[in-house]
Amino acid sequence: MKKRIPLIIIFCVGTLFVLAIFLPFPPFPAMEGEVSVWFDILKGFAFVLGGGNLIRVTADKIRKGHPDRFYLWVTLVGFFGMLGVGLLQLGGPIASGGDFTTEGLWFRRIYDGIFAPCMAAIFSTLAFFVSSAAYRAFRAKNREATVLLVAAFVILLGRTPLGNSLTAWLPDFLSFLKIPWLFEKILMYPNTAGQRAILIGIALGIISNSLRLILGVERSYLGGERS
Amino acid sequence: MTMWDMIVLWIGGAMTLMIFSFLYKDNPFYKFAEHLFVGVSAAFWMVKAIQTTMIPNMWAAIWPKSVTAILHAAQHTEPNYVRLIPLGLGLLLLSRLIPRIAWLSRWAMAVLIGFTSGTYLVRYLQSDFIAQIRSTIIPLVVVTPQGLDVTQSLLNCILVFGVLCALMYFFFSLEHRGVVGGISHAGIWVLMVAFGASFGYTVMARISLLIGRIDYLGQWLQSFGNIL
Amino acid sequence: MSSLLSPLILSTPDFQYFALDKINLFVILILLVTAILFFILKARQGKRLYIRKIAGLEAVEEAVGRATEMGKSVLFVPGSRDLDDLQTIAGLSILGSVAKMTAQYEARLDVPVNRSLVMAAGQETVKEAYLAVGRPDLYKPEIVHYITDEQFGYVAALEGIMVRERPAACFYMGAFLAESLILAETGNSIGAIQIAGTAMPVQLPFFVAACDYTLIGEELFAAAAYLSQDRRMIGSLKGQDVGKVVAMSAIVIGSLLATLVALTGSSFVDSLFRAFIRLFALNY
Amino acid sequence: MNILKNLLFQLDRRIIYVAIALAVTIPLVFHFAVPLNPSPIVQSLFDAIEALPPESKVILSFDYGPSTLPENDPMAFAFARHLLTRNHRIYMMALWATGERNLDYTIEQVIEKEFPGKVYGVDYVKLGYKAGDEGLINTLFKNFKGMYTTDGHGTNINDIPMMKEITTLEDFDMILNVGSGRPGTKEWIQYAGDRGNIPIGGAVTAVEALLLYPYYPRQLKGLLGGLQGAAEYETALISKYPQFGITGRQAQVYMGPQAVAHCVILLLVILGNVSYFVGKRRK
Repeated sequence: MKKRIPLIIIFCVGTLFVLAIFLPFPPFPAMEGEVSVWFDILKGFAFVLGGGNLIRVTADKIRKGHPDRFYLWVTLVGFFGMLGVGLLQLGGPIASGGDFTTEGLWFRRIYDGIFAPCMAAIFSTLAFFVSSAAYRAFRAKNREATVLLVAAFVILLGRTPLGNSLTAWLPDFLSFLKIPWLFEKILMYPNTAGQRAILIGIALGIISNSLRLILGVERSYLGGERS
Repeated sequence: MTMWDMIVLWIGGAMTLMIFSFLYKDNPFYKFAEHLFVGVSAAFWMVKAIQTTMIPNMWAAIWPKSVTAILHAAQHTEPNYVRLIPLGLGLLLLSRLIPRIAWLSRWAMAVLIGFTSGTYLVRYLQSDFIAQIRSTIIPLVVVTPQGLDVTQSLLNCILVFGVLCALMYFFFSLEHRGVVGGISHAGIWVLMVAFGASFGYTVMARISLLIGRIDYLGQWLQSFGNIL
Repeated sequence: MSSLLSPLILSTPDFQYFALDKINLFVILILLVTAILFFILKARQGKRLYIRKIAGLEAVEEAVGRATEMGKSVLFVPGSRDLDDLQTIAGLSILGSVAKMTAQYEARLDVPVNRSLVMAAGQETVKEAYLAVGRPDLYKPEIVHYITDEQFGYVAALEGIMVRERPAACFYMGAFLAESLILAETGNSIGAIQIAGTAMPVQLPFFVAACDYTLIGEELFAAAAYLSQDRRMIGSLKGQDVGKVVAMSAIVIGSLLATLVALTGSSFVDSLFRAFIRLFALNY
Repeated sequence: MNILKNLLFQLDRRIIYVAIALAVTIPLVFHFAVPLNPSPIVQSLFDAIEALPPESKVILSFDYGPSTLPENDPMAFAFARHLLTRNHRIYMMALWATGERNLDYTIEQVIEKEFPGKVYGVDYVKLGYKAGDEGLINTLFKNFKGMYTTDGHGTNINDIPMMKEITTLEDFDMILNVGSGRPGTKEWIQYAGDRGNIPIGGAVTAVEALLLYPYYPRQLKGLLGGLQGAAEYETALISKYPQFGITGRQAQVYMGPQAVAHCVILLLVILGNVSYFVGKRRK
């Protein structure tokens, strides 16, 4: 009972949304948009669970005398501080659409001073990681790795002024060896071929996985393969 | 620049440096920035969810008259009782907080998973399966008014056979030996070109991010100069 | 009443019960669904179907074993998107299999997540996995814990967990965005065995470059079937292969027809080609 | 000798990080700009704008958000400079809510600073953001003032001199889109360019550009792809109008660090392979 009802729900809802696309009369065409809104509302409810979990796990660690107690307090202060500032709307109201860009809002100041710089800084560390990964991964260890290396090398070279001038002297009948030409063609042909095969594979994987979920063949998220 | 802009810039610059310090190794500064960021950002998205979804899309839809003070547009809307469904599902989800009836939350979860599977099935069938097959159907030989275009024909062949070989790599129920093995091996090569190319291509976007940050730190340093 | 249900009553003469312009989509859908269903049913009758080895999945148990020996934890990241992405659900299914292994080996499992709904579903998954192998005593709800919805806040916390807890095995299974390389490089720096899987084409090269094993696209969705060794699930994989045959034949036939059109210019072949291509028309 | 050995075999990742940081910072500090010769796809857009008769009506749409500023801002700046120098009228709008900030920034940084003689409402107007994505283009195509009843500051649209002759999208001589995704250049082509035969020019991030090549040259007059495209456009602009030689090099200045960083990464890849093969031979 506890496991059967969810399976019936998945079957009905899943089938409904597969068929909806073939049914051109109301309410079907508008259904997906409406249920997406429901999904967002459910995410809102789920914040109670997630936020509660964050507070509980952090507080538990503090209580048990975790060596990082100080930092765990920082998390709690940051959390309740931002929550308070946002809900009490210090410095002025946050517009109903969620626009908080009005000057003087505390919510905006914390966003500009802490949230946005941290986010951008972590995102930009990718420039470092992309270099160290290139150093380690692009080595001609075997034939496959060599193919990877050559493709990456040509594309990297094609993005520098150096790449263009390096092969500019080649005569016309060898123009297919010029870096800009290779750059464009590698991106447009073998690269596209690889991406397309991956996309077709993904589509089949998703179709089959969805079907397994709708039919209740796969149900580990509800616990166990068999009920 | 107002005093507040200045303070915000200073804190932001300091946070940026604290985050970057992780690249050397883990340290108290990074730990501080990380923990603060986690707390602040979790609350940020919660407040956003309340403001952009819970109030306008649920509360105002069901009881528009009760929120006219903050949502003027709600004055003229009729109640949309369909939104009682997500409210109900949300309450089911919260049953997790009461262990005795926690299993009820699976009903809400089942609706979500059913919705995701159903919509994904048809969406990917259209946009990735059918559309990608369609774009791969091209002539292997290209004839122009000047005659046979050898280069273009070759490139088209690479595209078509590339897709076929790489697809062979994904076959699950055939042993990758003999002819199948050879084709799927060629498929791996195609995938490797694709991976190498898109890795190399993305580098520029990643470096741009760092340029943006270093520019920001430059402004931060300049603000010190302005003070002195 | 609501805008959603009010237009139910319709009396226009050109009322359509079925979107005829999507008939080709319907035909292909039926074809694929039948193929997958056929093999699921066949497998249920007890026929054992062959499935090739997937290196990344062979290594999962080894990685969990190594973590146990070293007395270190296993880190599992189910992607950075919510339950409305099928990759997340696929990631959670893999989590089910991994959790069974950690329960059997008595290894420590850590699953930080960035969505509350994923947390709820993940807790359910891990709990049932520990129950299924008879070790409910080892299950703690804190195994799956929420960090923050913010993508890079989550990444910052994961980096912290990695360098401080030093897990011996890291699994990244689900939908990943730019964080893929940050995670994989940090994991690499602590010397963990890393197994990744995603259907985000843009992120695949980074996982391939920095992880020990990577499940590419479709393999992510096959992983749960492979790890669970459930016959019906494996049957569905064989059904997917039929889909690949359909795709490959369509490309071959279509391209040959297109080539014939280019070479001969015959109007008969041309009309044949046009008819064929209509099968793959998109009518959104 | 030891240093060399360390460099070859145990290159610490932190050395790589320092190298990248320097490769970006030093060119930025010294304003090391890389002039690039315009590729045909960039030059043809430049020429198309050159060919418009003076006082042509051009839409400049800001369809990008904060995450792609370094790539997109220089494109918008270059377009604004070019259009105003040629005495065209600019109609600035945004399909992205986050685009409005970038629109204001362009007015503030380029128009007000470099073209103090240009008059709001006569030479340029801020129409601002309207919701609706590609649907908005669709509506504008039939009835422009139905959507934009006021400008971005709330002034009645009929009180703005340069709006007098506008009724539909077809009244414009060109549409320029600075974008980083959907809705963007592709939507402008599909919903406006193809339908009304209005020339479209695109300026998009590098990732997006890849998807737009097939539309050139039939549906798209030209395309600026990523920083590189922007830098090439600046070269074209500066060589025709040398007065922008100092102010008009945003993308070129950003291309300096890009070029150096790319070279450093290429060197690292070579170094990695050398150390791999030397190490293998030793074994």
